[in-house]
Amino acid sequence: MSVSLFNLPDCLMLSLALVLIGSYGVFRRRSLILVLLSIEVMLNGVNLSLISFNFFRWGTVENSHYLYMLSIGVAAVEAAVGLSMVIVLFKNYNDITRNRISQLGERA
Amino acid sequence: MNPWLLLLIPLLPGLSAALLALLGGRLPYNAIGGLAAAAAGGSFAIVLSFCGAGVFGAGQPIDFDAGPWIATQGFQAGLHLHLDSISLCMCLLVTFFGFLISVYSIGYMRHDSEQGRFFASLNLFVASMLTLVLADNLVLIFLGWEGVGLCSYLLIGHYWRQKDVPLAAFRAFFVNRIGDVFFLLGVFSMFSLFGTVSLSELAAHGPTLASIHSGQAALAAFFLLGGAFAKSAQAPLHVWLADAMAGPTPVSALIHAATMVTAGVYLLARLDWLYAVSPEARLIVAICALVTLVLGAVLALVQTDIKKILAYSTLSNLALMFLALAAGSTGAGMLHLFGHAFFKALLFLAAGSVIVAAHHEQDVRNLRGVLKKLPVTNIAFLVGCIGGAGLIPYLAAGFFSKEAVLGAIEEAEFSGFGFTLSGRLVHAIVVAVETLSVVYLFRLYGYLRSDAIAPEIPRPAPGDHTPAAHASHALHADSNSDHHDAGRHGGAIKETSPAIRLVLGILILAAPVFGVLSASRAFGGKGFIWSIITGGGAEPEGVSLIHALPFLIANIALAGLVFAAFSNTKRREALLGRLKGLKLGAYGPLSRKFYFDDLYEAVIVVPLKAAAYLSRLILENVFTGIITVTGWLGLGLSLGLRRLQTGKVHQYAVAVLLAIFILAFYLGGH
Amino acid sequence: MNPYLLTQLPLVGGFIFLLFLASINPFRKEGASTLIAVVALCSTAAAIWFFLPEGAQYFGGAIRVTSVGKVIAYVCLGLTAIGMVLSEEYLDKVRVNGIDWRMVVLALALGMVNLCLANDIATLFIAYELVSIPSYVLAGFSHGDPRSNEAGMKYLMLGIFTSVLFLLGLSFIYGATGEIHLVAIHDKLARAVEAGATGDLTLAKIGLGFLMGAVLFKVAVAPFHNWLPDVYQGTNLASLAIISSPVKVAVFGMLGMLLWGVFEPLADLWKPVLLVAAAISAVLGNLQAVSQTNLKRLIAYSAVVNAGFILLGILVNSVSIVVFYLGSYGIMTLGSWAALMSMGTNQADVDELSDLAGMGRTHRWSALGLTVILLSYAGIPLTSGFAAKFGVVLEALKPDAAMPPMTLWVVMLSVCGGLVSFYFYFQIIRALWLQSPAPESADRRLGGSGLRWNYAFVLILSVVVILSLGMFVRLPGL
Amino acid sequence: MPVSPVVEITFALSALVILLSSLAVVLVKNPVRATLLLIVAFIPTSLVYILLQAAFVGILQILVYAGAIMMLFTFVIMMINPSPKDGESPAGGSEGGEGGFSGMRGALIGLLVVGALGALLLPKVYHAASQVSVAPVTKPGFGELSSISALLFEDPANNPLTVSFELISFLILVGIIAALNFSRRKGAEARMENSITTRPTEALPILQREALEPK
Repeated sequence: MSVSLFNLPDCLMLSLALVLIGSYGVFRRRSLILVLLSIEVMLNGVNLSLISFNFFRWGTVENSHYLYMLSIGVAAVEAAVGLSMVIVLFKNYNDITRNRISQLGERA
Repeated sequence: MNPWLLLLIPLLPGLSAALLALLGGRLPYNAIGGLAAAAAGGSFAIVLSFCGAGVFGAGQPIDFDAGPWIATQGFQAGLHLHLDSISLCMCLLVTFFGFLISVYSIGYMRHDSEQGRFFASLNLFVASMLTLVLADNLVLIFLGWEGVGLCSYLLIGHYWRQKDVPLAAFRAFFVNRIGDVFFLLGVFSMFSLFGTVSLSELAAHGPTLASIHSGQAALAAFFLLGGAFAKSAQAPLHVWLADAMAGPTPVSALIHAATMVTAGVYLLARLDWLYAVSPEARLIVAICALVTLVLGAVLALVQTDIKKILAYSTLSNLALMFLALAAGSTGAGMLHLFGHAFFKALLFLAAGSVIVAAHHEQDVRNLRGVLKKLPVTNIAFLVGCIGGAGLIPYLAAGFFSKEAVLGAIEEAEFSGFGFTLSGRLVHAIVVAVETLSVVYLFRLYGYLRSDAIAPEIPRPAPGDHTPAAHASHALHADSNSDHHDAGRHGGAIKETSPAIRLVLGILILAAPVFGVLSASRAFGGKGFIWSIITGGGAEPEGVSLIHALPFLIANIALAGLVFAAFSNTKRREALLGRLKGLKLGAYGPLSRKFYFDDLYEAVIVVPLKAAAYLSRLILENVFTGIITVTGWLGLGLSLGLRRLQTGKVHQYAVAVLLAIFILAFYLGGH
Repeated sequence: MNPYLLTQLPLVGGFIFLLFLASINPFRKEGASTLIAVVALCSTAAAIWFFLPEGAQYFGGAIRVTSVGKVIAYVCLGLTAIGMVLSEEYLDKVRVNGIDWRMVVLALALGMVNLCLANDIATLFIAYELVSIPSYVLAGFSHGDPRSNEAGMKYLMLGIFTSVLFLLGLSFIYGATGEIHLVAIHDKLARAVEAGATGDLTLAKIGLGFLMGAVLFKVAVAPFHNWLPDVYQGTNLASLAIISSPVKVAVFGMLGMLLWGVFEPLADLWKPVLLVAAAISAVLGNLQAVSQTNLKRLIAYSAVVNAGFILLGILVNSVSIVVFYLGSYGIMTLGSWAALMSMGTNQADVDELSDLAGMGRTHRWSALGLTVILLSYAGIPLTSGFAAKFGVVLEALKPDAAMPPMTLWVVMLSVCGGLVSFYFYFQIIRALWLQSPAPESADRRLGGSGLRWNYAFVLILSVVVILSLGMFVRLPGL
Repeated sequence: MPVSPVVEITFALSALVILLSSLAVVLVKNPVRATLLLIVAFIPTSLVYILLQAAFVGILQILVYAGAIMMLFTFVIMMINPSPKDGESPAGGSEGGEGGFSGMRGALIGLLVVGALGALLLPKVYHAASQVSVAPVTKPGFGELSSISALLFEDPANNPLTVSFELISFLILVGIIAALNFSRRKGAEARMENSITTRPTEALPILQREALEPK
């Protein structure tokens, strides 16, 4: 088999790399909007893996394609809810860094 | 009859008990007592309705099986109620006295501050006792057994604010627990031997099996005996009954005279086939009962507390029942159980009336002549004394039953362990002791009818709970008087509540009725109750009126003599002076209750206390240390682990991601 | 009409009705909307009962009715209805818009029902999200309260973070099997295990790892539980009643059905995972709770401990035990929230352990109910908590249960953890009955000592259920 | 079936752009820029989708994802933070003085975790995927609109997607209700005056301090 780039393992690597990059963003970003944005990066990677699985292995029915539609629908709702919460935080405190949501917890 | 009604018999007082326990504080007094009496009365009515169902005698028993209660693969114990002739009689007894005494208590407890608790316990007692009586298997009996023990404890401890009362209650409870352990062991060994705990199955298959494994059967019989002895206060385990008199008097009448203490007798009567095949057990029963008989009668002679005299008399009479059982005559034992219930309840209730009238004074020396002011109580006391002493046939509830017991003993032979106790010897001892019963009862009656009214009857001020009042009572030797609510009455001695008089009247009439019904053929009676109990079994020959006449006349004469001696101050002083010269009462074994308490003190209490002290030492210094350190460690660990919850969302995200990826890695690696 | 849509109709109809109700202005809506919501939930349960025969499949296999799914759906709907009753006055008190709140809960209930009956990946995913996203919304519903803001945001962040991983897991499983119907996935996996197809199997296992991790996060089992106390602490009690009880039941039901219905061929793999998670839950949950003084956090840790037990129940594949445990746990949790709600005043909820001091005198019946519930949490005999835990332990220790080797130790750990938990449950009971209230809080409570009907109803219901389940139900194996 | 080099090169370039711009999303300080970079990452992603014979999905990616969802983000960022100044802005970047994962140490820890996880899992996935990797076999018309529309709209009474779409409609309704609820200012203000559900305790020192300070 010739060395080929466009195949299942490579696509999966790309999608997992996106997941990891996104999670790095989740760890690091202080702004909650940017955390949400990082999660979109992860979701993008997951969607990529869905579509590539469908194409490379099970190319008879487009199952992943509608899973993709559902997933971006969910992503939209999550973004809407998350962003509206961010707006509430901003209205209440004029601050949307993650400090704002790190107050509860054990102060033993 | 509808078998479901059987369930209602114990359920009615049980529900009432629950109701009273929950709402006792809120209800008006008459409602509390009324509810309790109504529940017991309702139960009585149901039991009466069963009388016409042909259960009596050799009739068909009625069974009610409410399904399994405890069921495992090998072990079955159902909620199975069984009504046969004996249990119907017992039910009649329990509900009749339960009802009467509930009514009586309405009068007696009028000024108590904790009536709700009292009547709840009383009803619970009736329910438990009925469960015990009706149960078809030993496990259900044990439930009732524990229930009556608990209620006994609660009721003895009713006046828990007084100094010695909690101790007395605890003592009763403790001794009963010892008995319960034996009882349980008995149940276990019965199950291991026969593979069932159902009384009816046991009665059907038991005798043959028991005769094969006679050794094991004897062991089971011994264990059950331990339980029965504790509950019925027989010789080595009798110490609690006298102390139990610390409870209110109606309780003493119901629990510690008429019903609960007879549970042991009842148990042995239900298992008479078991004792029929183990003569050793019967021998032990006979010896212990004999000891108790003598002990009770002798101690009753020297007591000065009115209730304790009656308590020791109860001891003695219970021993009589056990002797009859040991002699193999269940009928005689049960007959005396009923007869005893009638006269002893009467005596106790009359004594209660005296005590209330005398503002909770219990020392007979201070109660001189009280009865002269109390006409109804006077008659009641007299009828009770005659019944207890078995003086006049037909009138006395106890005459024919004692006669039957004596007849049974005379014919019997007690042997075992290579040792034989002749029935005639026992008979002779019993007859001698029975004359003592004449003496102590009429000594008591003599005191109460004495010519001079004692000036010492205290009349404390209303609401008296001062230490001074306690001190004045403590002067009288171990008086566990009911003076908790003393002094509310005030004024002179007179008949108190109409409820009390009503109940006394009913019982005065009931005693001769029972006397006539129990009359044996030899006296021209029909042996009615005997035939009911035994299902038409042969009546013992018994002495005829002609043969008994000399004895009777002698006893009546003795009673007259004793009464005459004690009712006249001069004669009494002279007699007591002479007796004091013998130094019997002051220092001898009598005042120490034959050293039983001391023995228990030395054998059980002191080692237990030492062990407790030792464990406390060890616990406090070693285990507590370990526990404390562990607690600190735990708290420290907890505080440390709680720091994991930093509250920082990105750290949580890292933790979650790590966990999920490691999980995926682990799963993918296989 | 498709009978399955008939079962969705009450919830959808209720939702729309509430939407209309919201626009009618001069109208006192609190009671009416509660009634509508409760009726919708109950009629959904009835519709499931009447119209969905067992084993039926709808929508080309997207929905498959199983007995387990139905039972869990009933439990969820019932608990939601009770939670709805509970919210009746409280939402007004914390100034939350009740109609909005109830619409969200109805949507959540729709998600729960579908989660229980879903049979393909797409439906499963959407139903899972329809359970999750409303939960985030509920957690943050009191948007004027800083704690609620934080709870909602935290829950949302971590929740969508893991639901992305959930989808990743689904994608891997789809990639490995090519099927979207769960039953077909099960068959494919079984064949793959038999044939020893390594590549596909590895992909499926990795997918299972992501999937399980995400679900375990959602049910807050120990290494994934760190969000739970914070979210509990910040959420208002009415929302918490929904989040902590029916949602948890639904997700646990899904976990059990997924593991045994779909990934059963890989049982040897995930069994130890559950076991380890149960062990860590027992240790960590109990130990972290011991020194806790905040009531909601305390109950959150106890939820972690209980989750560990439920995992053991799932592990032994005893449907009856798991359903029993879930039901009794759900009603216990609702009861404890009811007690806390009834003890709060118009100014503040009870929050710290010290706030409960002396409640045995001022709020006797709530305190009594709470005591029974706590005894059940602690696993005192005669309560359903005991029966459930005992049942799980018995099942797990059965010789023929085919459990992983370390089971005995984990069970012992859990039981020892139960002993530790006595400490903090009895701390609460002690505060209720044996401590006297602080003087400044005494007058704070003078106002609200009457027990409102809805709290009383839920408390009585939960106590009755706890005691009757504890005394009269005979589980197989007990 | 050998893959044509055009496809390969397109894929490689797209992957590179996706990775770089995604990395930039999580690294740049300016939030508006991060959002735009994400849109930049979406365009080559849709290109990859087209390579994967998922043209409709690719179009959706641009239309819905980049066009609608990202607009949402941009809109919110603009609304919250009209004049971004690095480091100080409330919507700001990745630096900060707060403990945990901030500053250099945070970057290191984050990299370590992500790197370790990648190192653990990626080879495994790669290995497994290459074991099952075969040349793609697709049905004629795969991914075309007609085929997908048949999948989506055929036989609605029996279509597996009916329930999913019912549920997602409710999901969106929930999103709307949530947004509506959170936007009710009245409630929010009323609640800020005397925090009701829970009393502020020492667990919230920052909040207490800020509540006292006038903004």
